Amino acid sequence: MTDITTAGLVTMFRTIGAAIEAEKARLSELDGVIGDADHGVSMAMGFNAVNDALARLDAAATDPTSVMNTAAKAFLNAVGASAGPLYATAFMRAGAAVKGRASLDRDAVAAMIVAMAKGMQERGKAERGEKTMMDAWLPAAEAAEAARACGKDLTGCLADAVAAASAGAEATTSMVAAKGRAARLGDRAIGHMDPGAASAVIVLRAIAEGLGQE
Amino acid sequence: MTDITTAGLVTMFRTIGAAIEAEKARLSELDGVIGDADHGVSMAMGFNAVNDALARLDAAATDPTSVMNTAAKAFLNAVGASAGPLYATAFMRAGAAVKGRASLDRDAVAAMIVAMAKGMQERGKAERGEKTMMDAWLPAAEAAEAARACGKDLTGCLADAVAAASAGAEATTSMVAAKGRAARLGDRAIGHMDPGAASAVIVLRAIAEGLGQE
Amino acid sequence: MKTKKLINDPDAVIKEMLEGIMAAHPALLTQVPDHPRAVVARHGPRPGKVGLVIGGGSGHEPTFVGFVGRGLADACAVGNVFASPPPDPILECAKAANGGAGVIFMYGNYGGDVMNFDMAAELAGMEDIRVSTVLTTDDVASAPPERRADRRGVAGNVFIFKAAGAACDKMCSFEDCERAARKANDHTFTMGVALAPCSLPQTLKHNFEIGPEDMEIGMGIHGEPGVAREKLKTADRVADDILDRIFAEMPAKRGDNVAVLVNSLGSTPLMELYILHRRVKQRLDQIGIGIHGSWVGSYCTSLEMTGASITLMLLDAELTELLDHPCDCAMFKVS
Amino acid sequence: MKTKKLINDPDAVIKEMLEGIMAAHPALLTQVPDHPRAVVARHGPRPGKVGLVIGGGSGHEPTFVGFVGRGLADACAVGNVFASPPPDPILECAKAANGGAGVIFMYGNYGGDVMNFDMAAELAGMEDIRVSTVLTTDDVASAPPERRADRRGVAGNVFIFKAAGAACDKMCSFEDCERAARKANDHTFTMGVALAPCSLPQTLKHNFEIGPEDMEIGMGIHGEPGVAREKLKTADRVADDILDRIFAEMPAKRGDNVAVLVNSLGSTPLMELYILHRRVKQRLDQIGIGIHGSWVGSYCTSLEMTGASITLMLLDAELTELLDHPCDCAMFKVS
Ligand SMILES: Nc1ncnc2c1ncn2[C@@H]1O[C@H](COP(=O)(O)OP(=O)(O)O)[C@@H](O)[C@H]1O
Ligand SMILES: Nc1ncnc2c1ncn2[C@@H]1O[C@H](COP(=O)(O)OP(=O)(O)O)[C@@H](O)[C@H]1O
Ligand SMILES: [Mg+2]
Ligand SMILES: [Mg+2]
Ligand SMILES: [Mg+2]
Ligand SMILES: [Mg+2]
Repeated sequence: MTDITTAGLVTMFRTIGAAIEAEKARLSELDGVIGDADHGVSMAMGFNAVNDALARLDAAATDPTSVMNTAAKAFLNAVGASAGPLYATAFMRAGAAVKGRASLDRDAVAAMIVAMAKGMQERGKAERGEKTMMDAWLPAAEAAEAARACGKDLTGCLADAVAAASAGAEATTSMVAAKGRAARLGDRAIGHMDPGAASAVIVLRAIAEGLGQE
Repeated sequence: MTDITTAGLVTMFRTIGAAIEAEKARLSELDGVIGDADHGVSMAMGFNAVNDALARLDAAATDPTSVMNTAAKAFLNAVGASAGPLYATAFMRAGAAVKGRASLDRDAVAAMIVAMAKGMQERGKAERGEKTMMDAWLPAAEAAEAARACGKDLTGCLADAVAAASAGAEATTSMVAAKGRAARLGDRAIGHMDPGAASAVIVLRAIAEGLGQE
Repeated sequence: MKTKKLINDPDAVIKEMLEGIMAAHPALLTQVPDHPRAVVARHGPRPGKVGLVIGGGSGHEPTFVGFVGRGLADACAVGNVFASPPPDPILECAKAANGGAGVIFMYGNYGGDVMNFDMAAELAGMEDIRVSTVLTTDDVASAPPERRADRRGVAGNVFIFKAAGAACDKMCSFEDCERAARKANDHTFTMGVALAPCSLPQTLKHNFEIGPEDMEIGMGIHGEPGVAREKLKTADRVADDILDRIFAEMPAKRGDNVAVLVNSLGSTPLMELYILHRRVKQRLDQIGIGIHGSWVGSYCTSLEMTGASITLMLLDAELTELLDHPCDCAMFKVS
Repeated sequence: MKTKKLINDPDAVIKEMLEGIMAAHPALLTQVPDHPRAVVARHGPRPGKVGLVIGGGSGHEPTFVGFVGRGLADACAVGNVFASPPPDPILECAKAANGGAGVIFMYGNYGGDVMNFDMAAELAGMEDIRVSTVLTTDDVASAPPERRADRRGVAGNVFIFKAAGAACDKMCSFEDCERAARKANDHTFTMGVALAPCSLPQTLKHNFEIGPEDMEIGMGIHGEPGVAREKLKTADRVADDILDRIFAEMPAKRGDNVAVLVNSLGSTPLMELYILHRRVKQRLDQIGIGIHGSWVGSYCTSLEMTGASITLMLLDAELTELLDHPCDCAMFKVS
């Protein structure tokens, strides 16, 4: 697989947008059970705004960092909510992690994933086990880094990240929430998957798919 | 059949109250189609108030006129709406029609029915064919008077009144309304029986039944 | 399936609502002793002032009882849900509102209300209280312009009562108050649409049925059928349909000003009302008519009915002054 | 089955609502140029005055945007339906509200809002605007008393914002405004019940399911599950359940006074709210607590949700004066 260009990142965001759009209703329904029923709406609004902004960008003339920064700003201002600051921070950190590069190899992409999870955690202050999107993003980042360390290629790294994210998302079903709206539900949150963790899996799967298209 | 005493009138109102209570839902539903869905509620409230007031009355110590006046006041203040003034006026005129009598024979009862219809019409200014309770009450009064004139007994007079009222009520189904809420519906009122005409039949049938119990 | 309401005894809703209103607004309102259905403004009636008595069925709150207060109505006769009050409380209101200069009865044009208020007017006459009646007939959907007098009174009531109450508060003569009241009614035009029904406390059943994609144009504020059933349209299209009807008969010319009321029938939230108001402004701009003031919210409801109405009052100098005149009611204030 | 709304493009509801609000209240409100989600009071911000910036998700109207005006909030950042506004409009609000004496951010305690407002506070700091944050936490159902700081902000917002805005309007020092804001929050207690759900413009689906005979105790104003599902009770029983919770932790003694808010979540009509208020008065009378003032109506809604909440603010001399201080907002006035 050749290195990821800025054009490749634009494709990646388009792939994420399509994937979220397709799962929008399911995500809002998950949020309806333990939250306020808008997570699918928020995520779709966010990635639509990202793709509109990137469409106005001359991909050839920009570097990966500014693609990620453009995405961050667009997502944040379109969404607000909880997802807005979390994903915007993730995108900004991803951009910073690859600053100066014209294209991204396996290590750079893995570094981006790690930076995204780290940025989200700093923004939201959530630990693993608190029934949030971190329960998908943190294991995904660890898996990507581990796969890189033991020499797997980009496709392999992303595959491991997706697998870890889905396992993490599944695990939120049995958790009591300690962050977000569901945190006030106590035991009533048990038995329902966290919508943000569910959308994280969709996003990571689309990243793998979108970058795979290179 | 012996003459109707004040106690007999009290029984009559109790019979009417029970009959209306039983048909309350149906009357409100009829009103829901071409009016404001409360006719059954109004009529039930009215006759409950009448029976409460009559229960506080010493029947033995009062004459038919004051029974009817008590009923009129109680019905009017409990109901308001359209039914209130119409039935209150009817009861007052009925009381006036038998002023001075201690008990009521066939002629007196027929005179009461005629006075009731007349009072309602003066209050509501509705003609026959305008899709109101008058389409039941006017034919009923005529039938009672006609039956009396050709020598039928009280039971026969009331039976004819009830028959004429039901025929009149049925006829309202095909009418366009010229009075009441339904008057603004134009052709949309066609095909639906007028709730006030429907309740008039219930009232007259209960009168016949209630006085029959003497 | 029964509807859900936060009530106690369905037959006691009016009594308990009025107790709650008195508890919430003791400085403004009081009930006539032994006549709880006659609600009077503490600071309204004054010697020499023409009294304004309004009233009608309950379930339209803040109409009617919410408009009792200095500068607006002196008293209100409260009926059962969607039912005219009987003559008794109306008479008590007339007595309480009469400062010797007579009283004006103002209420929506419904047969039941006319019969009860007319009976009360007769009784008031026997007590030497001068009474004149002005019916509100602002619902353009309920009869053609040439039969304006047959129309129902709906949400426009608040503007019409407000103007009349201001004339009374300014101590105008009986004739002037009556003229101002009629003029206010003649200048006011309302039309509404309903999307979903309400239910009466006693029945807990929907008072009409409507398809999942339909709306009723010109629905009355008691759920009486309107002029037509149509598929639900966008807010702009609904506003246009209403405004086309109103513009067709409102004698306004470029440079005139109107007061705007975008009213919820109960369940339609402010977000949707303001989206409607946005279109009202666009349409008025197009024909060069200005907005003197806008009221957006729940002013004349049908319990929890879903839907909205738009009212325009065509203003001149006199009506503008009357509308801007201060009033202090429990549920409506202008300062 | 889809719900029915009077809207145009579901993705444009906030934009169009704000256009309608500006068209209806041009003398009171304006939008920051190029930042329509930043709504500013025309007569609010003044040199030397501490600025009050509020904000949150839309769908709660008149909360939050309706409380912008002289004497209350100087500016409001408007989010999507049930979603915190992003930092951008919040920063614009801070700039517009800052008269050199700094600004206070006040909003309901929700994770999303905290993240966005904190990001905006950082940005404001970079522009040398002093910012302090006071979260509202009046929902007694959302956490036990010992975790008061974890509670949600709900309908009590209007009292809390009102007190803080009055302190700012009286040109109090930054420290005094902040102290008054925290004190107002500490003295305010709210709990609500929901009977039927609402639906988002983008989904037109009910945001939660509830049985035909059930109610949800302590439901959040975004339809977040509350503390328990129970069979629907009478209005008096519901009021008692709420008041028992509030009385258990409100440090009031005989002779104290409270401000009362009986709030509709959207579809519950005034008739039912006043029946609830009737019970509130009875219960307060029983324990010898007086009512300084009552507000009954739609103050903090969840679109068209069916249900109601009761708020008590325990008053002292300072809070009473702040609550009575005049304010002139598009959707809330005290004079
Ligand atoms: N502090 C936090 N850290 C990480 N994720 C969070 C945090 N708070 C909430 N979330 C995530 O956000 C999701 C909800 O997002 P969304 O519905 O868009 O926002 P909101 O709750 O404001 O409506 C939750 O399912 C959870 O995964
Ligand atoms: N002017 C009138 N004369 C006679 N009957 C009338 C008149 N107006 C209405 N009605 C009768 O009253 C009935 C409605 O009564 P009700 O529902 O109690 O009053 P409201 O229409 O005020 O709700 C109608 O069905 C009709 O039969
Ligand atoms: Mg959500
Ligand atoms: Mg009726
Ligand atoms: Mg009625
Ligand atoms: Mg949200």
